[in-house]
Amino acid sequence: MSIMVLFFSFAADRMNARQKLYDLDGTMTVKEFFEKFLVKPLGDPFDAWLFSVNQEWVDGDALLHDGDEVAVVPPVSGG
Amino acid sequence: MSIMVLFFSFAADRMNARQKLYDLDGTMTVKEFFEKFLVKPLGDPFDAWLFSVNQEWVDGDALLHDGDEVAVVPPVSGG
Amino acid sequence: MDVYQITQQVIDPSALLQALEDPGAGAQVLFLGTVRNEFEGRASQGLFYDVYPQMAEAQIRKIGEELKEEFSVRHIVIVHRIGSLPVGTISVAVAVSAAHRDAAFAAARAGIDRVKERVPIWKKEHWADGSSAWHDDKS
Amino acid sequence: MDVYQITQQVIDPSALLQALEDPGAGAQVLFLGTVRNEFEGRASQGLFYDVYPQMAEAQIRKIGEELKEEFSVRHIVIVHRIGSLPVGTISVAVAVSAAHRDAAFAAARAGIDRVKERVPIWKKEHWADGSSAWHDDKS
Repeated sequence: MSIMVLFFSFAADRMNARQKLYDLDGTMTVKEFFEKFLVKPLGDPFDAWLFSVNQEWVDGDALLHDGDEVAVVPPVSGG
Repeated sequence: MSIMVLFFSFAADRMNARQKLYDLDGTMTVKEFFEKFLVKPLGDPFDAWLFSVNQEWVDGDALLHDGDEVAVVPPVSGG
Repeated sequence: MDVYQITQQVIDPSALLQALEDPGAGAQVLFLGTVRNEFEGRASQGLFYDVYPQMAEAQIRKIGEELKEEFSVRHIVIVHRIGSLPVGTISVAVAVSAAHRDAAFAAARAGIDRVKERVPIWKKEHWADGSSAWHDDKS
Repeated sequence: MDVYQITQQVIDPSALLQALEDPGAGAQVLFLGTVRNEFEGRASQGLFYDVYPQMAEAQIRKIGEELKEEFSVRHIVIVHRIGSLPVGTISVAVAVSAAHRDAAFAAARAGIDRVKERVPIWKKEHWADGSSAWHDDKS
């Protein structure tokens, strides 16, 4: 299965990318995915980020499915 | 001494006047003035009205002076 | 720039917002009161506003000065229109700019509350059936 | 009419207030967020707003629907501008019409609070000294 992961703000800067496609061996949670693929390049631990799946905010135990659009982003600061 | 008394809204309707000059024998309070000259033509008791002297809200024990501009009006309802 | 006005002219929200402009302001709150098509369930075609003009101007200026003392605000606009106004017309505007939104919301809310309590303006309802009556007249 | 929009265009408060018009509305509250000339005491020349566009539009629409359920309001406008905005520019507008002012103030306040909590938009400060930095970036 594969998921498209989007990055914004300084998450995009640290990844040097606005989006990346990841191939996963099997289903996993958002937190498991983060720890396996993202904690190193992003540099800050899980609690420093927000996560959405298919444009809804989720927490770490949300399960990922083939074709999901995931965003891994800093706290929002609009306004 | 004389005072100019202004009426607005249904106070003006009941007085058939927007303003009237009153000659007073001597100094008196707003409440004394109201009871002597206005309770009858206005029809409602003292507590039904608001009073200002020289464009500041006052209560019934404010003293009247020669040349004062007094307003006797219903509760305000702007907005 | 602060604006305190009793007027017979149309209230233009854009002009009021321009008066509030300030490079240090992050938050503007504008309250507009408009004439409704009903009051307590009875259909209305509009309102007539009577005013004690000099006292009303003095009172809105005083309310503005109080808001400046009590809240961290930059600029204040309080404008009340008088005369006969049909349904939908803006009758009153209270607008505030501030660095942050807490102060802007609190000051705008306090502003309109005090206008309604203390500014000598009275409403006569023009009912849809052609009759009319002053608000608060129990006779 | 309700309006929910993420835009790169100038936000025009008059157009937003027109969208709110309703003969049953006696109260309109408009909140405008503008770009400030400083942040935490440091001089700034403006902000760049990054956005996750489809999600941001979905979130502001959802906030509008929540406000309609929770408060007695007639119409709701939520618009957020993105891109590079100089000091003084309107970046966000939340506007509400209602029969009465309690509901209009409460809904407008809840609206901007939720926009700032949940809409995926991020600010980069362009400091007056020429450097720039994302908000909340502690690295």
